Amino acid sequence: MTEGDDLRLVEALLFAAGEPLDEAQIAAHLPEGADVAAILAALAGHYAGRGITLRQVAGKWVFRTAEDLASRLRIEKMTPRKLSRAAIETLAIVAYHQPVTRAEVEEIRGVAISKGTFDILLDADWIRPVGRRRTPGRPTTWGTTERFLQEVGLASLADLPGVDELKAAGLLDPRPASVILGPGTVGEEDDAGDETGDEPLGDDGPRPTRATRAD
Amino acid sequence: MTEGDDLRLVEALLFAAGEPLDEAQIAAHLPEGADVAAILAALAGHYAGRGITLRQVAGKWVFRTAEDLASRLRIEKMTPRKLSRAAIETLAIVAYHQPVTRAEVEEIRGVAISKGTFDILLDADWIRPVGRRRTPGRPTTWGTTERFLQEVGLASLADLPGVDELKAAGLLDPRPASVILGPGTVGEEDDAGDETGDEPLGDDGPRPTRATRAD
Amino acid sequence: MADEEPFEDPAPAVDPATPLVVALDGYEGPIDVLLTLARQQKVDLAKISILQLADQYLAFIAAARRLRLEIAADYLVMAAWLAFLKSRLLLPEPPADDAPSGPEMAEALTFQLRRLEAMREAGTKIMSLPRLGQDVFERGAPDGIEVVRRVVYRVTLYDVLKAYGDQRRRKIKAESYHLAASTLYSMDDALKRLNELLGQSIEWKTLVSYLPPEIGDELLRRSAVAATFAASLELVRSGRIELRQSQAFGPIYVRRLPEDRQ
Repeated sequence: MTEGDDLRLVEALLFAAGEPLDEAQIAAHLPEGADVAAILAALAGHYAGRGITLRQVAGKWVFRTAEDLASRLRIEKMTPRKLSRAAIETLAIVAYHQPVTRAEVEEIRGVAISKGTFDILLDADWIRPVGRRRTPGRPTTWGTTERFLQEVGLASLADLPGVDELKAAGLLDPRPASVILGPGTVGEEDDAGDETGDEPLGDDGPRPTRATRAD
Repeated sequence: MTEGDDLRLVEALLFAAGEPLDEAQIAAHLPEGADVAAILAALAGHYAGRGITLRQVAGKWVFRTAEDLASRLRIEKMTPRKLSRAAIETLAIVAYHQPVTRAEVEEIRGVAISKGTFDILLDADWIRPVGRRRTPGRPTTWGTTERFLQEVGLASLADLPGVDELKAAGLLDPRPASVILGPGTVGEEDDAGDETGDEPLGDDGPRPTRATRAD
Repeated sequence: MADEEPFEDPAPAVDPATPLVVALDGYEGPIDVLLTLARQQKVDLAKISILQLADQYLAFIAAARRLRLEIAADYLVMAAWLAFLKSRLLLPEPPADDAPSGPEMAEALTFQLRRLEAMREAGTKIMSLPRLGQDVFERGAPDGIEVVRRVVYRVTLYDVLKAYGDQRRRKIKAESYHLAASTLYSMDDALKRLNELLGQSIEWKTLVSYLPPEIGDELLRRSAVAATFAASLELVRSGRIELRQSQAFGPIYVRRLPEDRQ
């Protein structure tokens, strides 16, 4: 088997699978010792600038149509999923602050979250419970799903728009502002994680890579 | 819009389409006067010899994975299954009494062995014919295979626990072995082969070491 | 596409010229109101005048109250907090050890506003990412990967040993289990003996005298007494004999009924 054959196989595999495949799944079809990363890189290179591109979403590989063709591909006008302002804000807070509790989301928004808001995001399979905070009451913590990354086409949470800047600005901290800025707290209680750490939910699959966590 | 863009669009269109598209459907996405046939030909040429090919099916165009890769796109999933009691008992009797004829196994079990039971053990490559009994009808005698030893994690048949050990482990009736198996069975009547001796099958390799014989 | 997302509808506009236009309905809580008011200052949120903001908010709430609008509690809590903050900022007094100073409170509020603003912008950015099924498309009709399921049988040494043991045990039971012969004196024996002996006499005799004489074993003897007594009752029931006992635990006498009374 030549290397070209392996490339063809990976191409066919990703094409036939339809859904994103991780490197282990791809490697399972290749001869022992095949350089999966190199093959994927070569394949991605081959499709660069074409109508189809090989992309990494949520850590997995998948073929997608090129973004710039969006307007010409749209056949009938799609009705985009209408999210309320509250839902979008909540989604953003969960995405950037995960793992985050519901109370922390409310703290950031400064208003109670209506039940429907969380339900919509859960229903869309964009957020999911990821564990429990090790604090009194052991509140559930929330994070985004693989589905979310797939739908917005992000390779990982680290690719959320502007995440690095926000983190550098210290704006990714879900604790109450008074606690964060209160006397003697700034930069001192950063390692409160011992008491307020999170425990993952049972075997809920691998947790998404945390983009940021500032506690 | 360049011709290359049209090619990319057709590529993305055929990729995302849920069914084969005819040239009219494709043309509907292209600027007036675009040479659909030429674009399709160029695209087909581009995919020639790759893992994906552009093909014409019943006059419509569709991407398909290359046919020669079909067998490698298959995923084999192993479903482990436990043996039936009849099969395990048969296997155990063959292991302990080998070389043993099918009639003898039935005699020991006190019940006829279905063909399926033997076939499963043969298919799993756990038992094999090892010779023929020098009795009327010259019935085939059976023994266990290397594969069987690997499956149960034994280095050799000699490592198969003896009757005494089974008794100690509570796997046999607590009465003395002599009562269970009749006097002088364990390791004593091994050489009764003078009258009912076995002849090995052709060049079927060395006969397995007998661990115990209790008949 | 961003322009299709409803979140792009801005929060209710507060006209800088007439800042007291009250419309609480569209706001997502007091912080949202504050953020909207802060935007009017048209400076970086980090440099916002908290004092000015507090005034604007308090005026906003006061106007709402004048109009007898129903105001949710959290808006009022915020108003109270801002009034307190304002007093702290205007009349600096040494705070108690654990109480935050006015500037610290102001900083906390600024942080909260900046954080919410950041999240709001992040939400906008997320929603304007090319979306799967709207802007970017997945494979429409994947050929699919054939999944071949193969049954593999597994067996462990324990399975084999246990099966062998079970099998042997069953066979042993089938071959050798039989009821041990009873060594006790049975009622059948007693019936037979009584019938034979009573046939010869119609005199009253003790029941004990009908016991078999050769019994030495205590257990056997007791079984003979019980069986003979039971047999005597059976014979009374069938009208063959009669029994007599004059006192409790006294000897039991037995005799055959005369033929005419049977």
